[in-house]
Amino acid sequence: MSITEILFWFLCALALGGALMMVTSKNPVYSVLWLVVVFFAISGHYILLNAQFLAVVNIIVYAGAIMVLFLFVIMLMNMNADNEPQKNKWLKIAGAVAGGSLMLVFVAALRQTETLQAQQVNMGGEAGLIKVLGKTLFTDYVLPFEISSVLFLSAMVGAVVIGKKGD
Amino acid sequence: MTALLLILVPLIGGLVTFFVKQESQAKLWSFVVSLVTLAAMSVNLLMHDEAGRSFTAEWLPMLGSSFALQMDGASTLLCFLTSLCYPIIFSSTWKSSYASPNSFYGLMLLAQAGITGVFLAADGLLFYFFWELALIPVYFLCSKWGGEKRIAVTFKFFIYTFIGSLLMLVGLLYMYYQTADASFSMQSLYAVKLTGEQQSWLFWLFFVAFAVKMPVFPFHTWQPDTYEQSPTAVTMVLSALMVKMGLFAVIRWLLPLFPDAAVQYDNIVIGLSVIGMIYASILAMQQDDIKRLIAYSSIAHIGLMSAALFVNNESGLQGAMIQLFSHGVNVLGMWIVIELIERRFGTRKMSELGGLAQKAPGLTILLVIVALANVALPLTNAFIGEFLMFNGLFKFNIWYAAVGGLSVILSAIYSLRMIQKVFYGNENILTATGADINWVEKASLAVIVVAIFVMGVYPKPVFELTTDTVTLILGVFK
Amino acid sequence: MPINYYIILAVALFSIGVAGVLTRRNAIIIFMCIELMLNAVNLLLVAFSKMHYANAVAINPSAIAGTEAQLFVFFIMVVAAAEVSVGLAIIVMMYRNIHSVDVNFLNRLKH
Amino acid sequence: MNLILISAIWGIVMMFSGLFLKSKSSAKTVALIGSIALLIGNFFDLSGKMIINSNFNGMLQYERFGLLFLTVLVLALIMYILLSGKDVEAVGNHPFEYFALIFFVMSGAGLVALFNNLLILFIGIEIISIPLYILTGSDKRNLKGNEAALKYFLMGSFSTGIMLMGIAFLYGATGSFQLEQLMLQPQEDYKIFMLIGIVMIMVALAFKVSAAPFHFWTPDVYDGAPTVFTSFMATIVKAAVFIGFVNLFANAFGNKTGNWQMTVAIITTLTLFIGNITAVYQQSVKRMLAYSSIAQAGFMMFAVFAINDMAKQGLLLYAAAYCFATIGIFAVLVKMKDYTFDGFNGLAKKQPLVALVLTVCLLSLAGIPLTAGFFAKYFVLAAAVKTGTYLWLVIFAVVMAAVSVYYYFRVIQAMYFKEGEGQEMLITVPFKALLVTVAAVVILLGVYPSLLLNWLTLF
Amino acid sequence: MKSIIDLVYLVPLFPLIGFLINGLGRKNLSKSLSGIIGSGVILASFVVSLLIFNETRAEGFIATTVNLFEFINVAGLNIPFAFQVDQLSALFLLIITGVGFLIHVYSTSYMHEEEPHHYARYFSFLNLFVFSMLLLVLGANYLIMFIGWEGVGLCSYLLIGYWFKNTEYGNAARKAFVMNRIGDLGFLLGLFFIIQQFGSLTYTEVFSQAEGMFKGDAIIVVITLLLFVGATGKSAQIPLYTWLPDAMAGPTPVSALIHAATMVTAGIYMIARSNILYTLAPVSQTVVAVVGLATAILAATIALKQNDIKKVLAYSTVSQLGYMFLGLGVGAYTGAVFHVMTHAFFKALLFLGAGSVIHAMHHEQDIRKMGGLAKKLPTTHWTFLAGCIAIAGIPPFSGFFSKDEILVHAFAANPVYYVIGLAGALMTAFYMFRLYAMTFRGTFRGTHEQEHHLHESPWQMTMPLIVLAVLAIVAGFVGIPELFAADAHKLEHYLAPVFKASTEIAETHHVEHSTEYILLAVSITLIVLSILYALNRFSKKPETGEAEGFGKVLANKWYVDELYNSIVTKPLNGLGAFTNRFIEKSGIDGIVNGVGKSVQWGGRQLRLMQSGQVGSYVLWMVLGILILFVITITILK
Repeated sequence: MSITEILFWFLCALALGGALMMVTSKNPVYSVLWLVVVFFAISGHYILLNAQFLAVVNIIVYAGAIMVLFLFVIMLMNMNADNEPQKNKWLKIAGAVAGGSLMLVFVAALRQTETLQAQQVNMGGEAGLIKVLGKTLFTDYVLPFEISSVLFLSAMVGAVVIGKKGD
Repeated sequence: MTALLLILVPLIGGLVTFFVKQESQAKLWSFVVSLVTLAAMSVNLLMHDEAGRSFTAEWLPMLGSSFALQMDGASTLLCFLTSLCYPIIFSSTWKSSYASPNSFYGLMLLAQAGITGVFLAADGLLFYFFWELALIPVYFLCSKWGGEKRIAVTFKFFIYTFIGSLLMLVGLLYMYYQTADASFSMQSLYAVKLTGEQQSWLFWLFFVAFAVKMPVFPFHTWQPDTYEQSPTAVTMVLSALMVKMGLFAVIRWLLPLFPDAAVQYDNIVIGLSVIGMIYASILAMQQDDIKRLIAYSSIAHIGLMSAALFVNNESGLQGAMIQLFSHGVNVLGMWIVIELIERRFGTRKMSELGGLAQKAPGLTILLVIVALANVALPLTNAFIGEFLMFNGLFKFNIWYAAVGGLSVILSAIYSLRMIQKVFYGNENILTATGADINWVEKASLAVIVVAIFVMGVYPKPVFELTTDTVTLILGVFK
Repeated sequence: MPINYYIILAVALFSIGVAGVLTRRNAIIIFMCIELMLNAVNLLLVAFSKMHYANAVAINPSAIAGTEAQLFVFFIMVVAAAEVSVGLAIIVMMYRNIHSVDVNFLNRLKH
Repeated sequence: MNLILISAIWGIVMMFSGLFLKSKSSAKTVALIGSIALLIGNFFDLSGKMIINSNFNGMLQYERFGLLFLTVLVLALIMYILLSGKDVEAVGNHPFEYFALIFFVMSGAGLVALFNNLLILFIGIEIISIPLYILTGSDKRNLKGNEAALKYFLMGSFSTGIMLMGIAFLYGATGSFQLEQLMLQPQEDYKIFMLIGIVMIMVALAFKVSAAPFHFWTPDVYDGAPTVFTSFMATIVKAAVFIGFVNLFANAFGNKTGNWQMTVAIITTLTLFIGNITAVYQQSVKRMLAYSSIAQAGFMMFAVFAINDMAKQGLLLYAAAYCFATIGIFAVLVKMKDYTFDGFNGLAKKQPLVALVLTVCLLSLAGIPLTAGFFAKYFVLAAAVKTGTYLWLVIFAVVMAAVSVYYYFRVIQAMYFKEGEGQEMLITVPFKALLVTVAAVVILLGVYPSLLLNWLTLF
Repeated sequence: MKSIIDLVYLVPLFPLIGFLINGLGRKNLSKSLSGIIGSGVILASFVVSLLIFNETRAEGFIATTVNLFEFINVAGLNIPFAFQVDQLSALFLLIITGVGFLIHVYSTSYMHEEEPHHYARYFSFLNLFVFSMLLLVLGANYLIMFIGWEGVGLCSYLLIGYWFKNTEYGNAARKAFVMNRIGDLGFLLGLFFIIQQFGSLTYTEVFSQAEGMFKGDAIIVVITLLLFVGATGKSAQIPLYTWLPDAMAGPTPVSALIHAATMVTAGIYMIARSNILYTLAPVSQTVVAVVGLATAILAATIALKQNDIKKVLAYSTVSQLGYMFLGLGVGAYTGAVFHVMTHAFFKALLFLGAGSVIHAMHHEQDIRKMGGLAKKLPTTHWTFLAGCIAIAGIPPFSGFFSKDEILVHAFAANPVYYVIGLAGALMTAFYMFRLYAMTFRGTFRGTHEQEHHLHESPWQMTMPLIVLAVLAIVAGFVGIPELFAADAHKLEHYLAPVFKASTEIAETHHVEHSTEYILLAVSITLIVLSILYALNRFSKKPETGEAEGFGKVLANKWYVDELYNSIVTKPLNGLGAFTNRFIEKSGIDGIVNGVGKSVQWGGRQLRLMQSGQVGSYVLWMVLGILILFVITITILK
């Protein structure tokens, strides 16, 4: 078992475990921290897949910005474990079952193609390098790039309109 | 050109009426409009103006649908009936006044436009269009000016017929995609060759729509309530004209489009119709409200017609043709009488009436004549039709004729029962107050009486008129 | 690595996210679960991009493939960021009004 | 392209004009100018004269159909601003921002109508959704509004997740986001990816157009949101998403009809059933319209179901008919205090003209001939019949249409036949004039739909 | 050449005009005027009929058809509006217009108490009746006959219900019409069979084709039986006879005209007209004979115990009609027609006499309250007596010849017929003279003030009585059996062309003259005896109380009305009520409304899915996704 494989399995375990902890832990703050762990694990995967740029962005944007935002909000509402009363048990179970069966269906659908077992993922290649990405981003993908500014604008306006105190 | 006029005059006239606020003027105006329509129709008939009986204009080329109107024998007859009935309706209900008369008369005329359109349309989509258009004004008329249960009752009627017509629309669409030149025109729809299996379900899609409109047992339950609740002027339109839409649709669309299915299912249809005749007659004997009585008797008569349409022999078809007209005239006469009674005595309950013959002999005589026409006494118009239809039914199957014949007896029973309860016997407090009918009402009833006898004694012209339709239908069955 | 592993992993994360949305009632946590779902998608996209890259080089060693997937991931992150800002704003507004972020209290509108 | 640019730019213009123009009432005017600018821009789009005449390496494709569809949307928008602009200003303290968001939504609609790449579809949908979350919650004091906003947001982003998963699988199948690439048959092993992808993206879009069983947000959100914005969401936005829906399935999966048609058929059936049946028992007209919009979506799903020119024409007509009628009804509804059916009692006596226009609009929604609604339904059903399969679906649909008559006519009955003195509302003369225009358009399209459809073949 | 025959349409035309004038102008016409018009038109058509009759008496006269206009010409079925003039129709024309005229004259004075417009209405109805009766006998095809057939039914309805204020009379009128309708349905079906078989309704064509067919052909049996059903309705035979006695609700002249002289003989005419068909269907002939005989006996028994002067006459009518059918049944077509003629005379006479009595007694009809009127009303008395003798069948009065002819033929066909027939004849004689005795003999049993006002009727009433009495006496001599004088039977000779075909086909059982003598002797003696018994029994101590024992059954007409009521009327109403309540309201309409209700219910239930909980919403969505996956991937892959 090569080093990459070990790494791979470790990251998988980390991601799944973190995700589960995030979902289950009572205290929102813990959930946030667990989610951060998951993001790190995923970034690890990116690196394994030789997509360094995304790995970095993932850390910065998600773990860095978004999660901090979450933390701020939670702190601001100073929520802690106990102020989430128990949800209706049946709905909980139903939810868990539904999620599980979704998983099952996916797996069942996917595992019927044996050939995919053989389908390898190339760990190398420079598709993920910033140089390549940058080039395509500003040539082929210039329209979405520009248009996403509109998205941000609207988000910004929205945040202001909604969040502005007073009125 | 006449074809177009028959629709345009009432349509435009009706729209104008909405702006004639003053009651008497609204009445006068709408009456004039209906007279103009009648004039146009009569001129065409007298001139034998064949050319004027069809009209075609571009409408929706992309849908392969054009604004095509065409009068064959049956539709000419029915257009004439429509244009004849409207002036009579207006004149006979002259005395009764309605809230916001302008919209009432406007809607009446719009309904006329719609009905005439149904009789004229020679294009599948256009036909469906008018089919619904005739319905909408009537819906508003009934729900606004009707009796106290009007809203619910009319609504039931509307949805009932609407479902039917939508099913027909699906069938029509399917037919459209079967046509060679992707067109809704009658000719290309006729030309479609369908497999037996296709025909059999398309047949039912169409038949339900028409059966609800006619109405054929067991699709009839909306009818007595609606007739009872809606203002009599509207009831006249409903039972004298709209009912014919269903029958006419069978003649022009159902039979020519699906001859094989029509033959395949003739026993079901005729069976239902014959059951309906007896069933409705028996119910008619139970009614106390005259309107309901007439409603059921009308179901019985329609049953005979719808049966006769499917017997697939000339006698039956011709009988049905002439009866289309006769039934319209007779039932109209019935409603007029009821309208007059109700306006005078404020009730339609036979149990509350009685002895009118002393107060209103004129009314009595006219009613007796109409009622006798209703029971198809010889030398009245209905006799010709019923004789031929029963003969056709007999040719088709002796037993249907025998069973259906019972309705002849039953009709005598309930009609005479009505005459006696309403007109004979001694007058009571309520009826002692009444007065006989004035000359306007007499005149409008006189027209009907004349029509009854003229057609009853000399039906030849009608036969000549409708021969082409009959031969067409018999042709497709060959 | 076989592509299957990645697919399973991504799907697993996605399903956990869904289960989280279904089981939790704290709006913020639900929102985080949704973020988790998005990340699962990102992972899947990257994996696929490498897969197609592998297919491409198998035919032509000097081929460049799978870039667009990674760019897509980039855009997903962008959108996610925008959504978060708006979403948190809404949640805060909610909190200001009813001093709770419990979605079970959202039942004025029903039937 | 012009339209996308102009709307984006005009959004910013609106924001800044908010700074300089103090009077709230000027917002409507500015917006009106903008919308007219959009119309002009779109006209040039149609005639092929664009500011930036490029499809950005196949990111966009300028189909007549899409462009014409946008024309309809813009016209609807103009009508919307004319009728309800004042009420938008009345909602909160940020009229300019509201209009700005509306314009951003329009640019999103432009993207969705013209996309040729899943990325654009995704971004377009997001640009449409995010402003809507905000508009829903724009009335901040109103708890219902907040609730609606949060529900909408949570479920919306959830569906985004679903859609992305779908896109990812589609990419896995074909290795590209370009529609023409998706058109190609994927290699054998990847077929399954394709299937999963189609289903998931279908689900996500079904959510956006509020098709059952993904419609649950619709009644609550439409009910909770300020009525003006409900009107906007229910009409223009829904239509915009639909054009995206149809484009995607026409240009990406059109050749794979059959294995996803069944799924669409199921969704359509459910939508028609739930939408119509549930609407029957509603007491509030606003909520009834929410359910009716679900039902109408069910009919528009026919366009997705039967991907052919008939379907596209049908969708175009449907969008026009549905938008105009609904905008008209909402415009009146906003002015009313009491949203229950009884609130409409005796309106015909108080406001005969308004009642008449409402009647025309309702008849159109019910699909009665002589109104645009009839031809709209006619076209989509015809498209479905044309496919020659699933006739039971069409028959089911018409039966449901008959059911819809039930709840639409309840309003008409209340206005005309029920006793009661219609409630007070301030109706200005220009407003009346506009209402009449709406009615006129509805009837005109109902008598002569070619007016609109001929544009598909013009130029 | 233009013969009077071509003007035959005048005969029905005059009454029609009279009807229109009297009907439309009833408000403005004075009584006398409308009376004159009413009777005048009939007189006019009587004159025309006479001329026509003359034509037909010419040697070798062949039946001519007068086409008026095309009535129905559809589906290869051509029914012109045409009249056929031959001996049979000519004879009936005479009877109808002749007797009709007398009765019109009679009515002018009988109805003088009526208000002018009712008076005019009465005459218009009377004219209308004559009109339709003439159509019936003149028609050249079964359809025209049917028109008249239903027309007379209508008129009897109108005239029975003439005093419309009285609900009882109204019911009687309805009963008459409905019962006729039942018969008419049979008739109509018969017509359809004829159309199917012969493709035409015109007599000449039908009969000429029929002659080609072999005897006892099933189709002909069916046709004749169905036609006979019609006849039972119109001519009051079992089972449809019950309307006729009730029909006495109408004014007495109406009873005389319609329910004695003319309308009820329509059935006889019809069968006589289609004699060839019946001759070809022995089965039907037997049925006709048996039914006729049964009716004759039944009615006679009932008549024994009736106390209403008109009821007695009504039942005697029924019974006499029975005889006519017996005659037809045994192939004595001439005899039947002969009896129709004589019966028309004496029965009209009797009714008018009764009318005169009633008139004198101020509308008292119960014979138990009469008696000893002989000296008060001499003319009425003598004429009435003549009528009684005639109907009883005492030579040389007319009734004797006609009845005897029928009975002899009956004997020839089957002696049993003769015996039963004779029994009936005896009863007839008995109840007629019971009636006579209780009315005119003995002492007056009415109130004093009635007695005070007793007076003979004016000439308008007595004149017809006298004329009819004379006819009743002498009419018999047109049909003297060759027993007495070789081919003195003018009538038979006259009618021979009409019945030529059937006389050829039918095998004639000849009766020895000796037997005939015996039969005559027996019958006459018996009849005379019963008359004498009746006379002295009822002149001395007339029965004034209610009948009891078996007599009660007879007095209540064998309870037939009650029977019909319980097996037909009641069940029909019950069925109607049931249908209305359960099938219509709860059944069909219930289903229709049920659909609507279930939709609303569904709406109420589906609303609950919209629980307001985000959690459940998302759950539904996920479930949706799962299901769609399963379907798409497993089923459609």
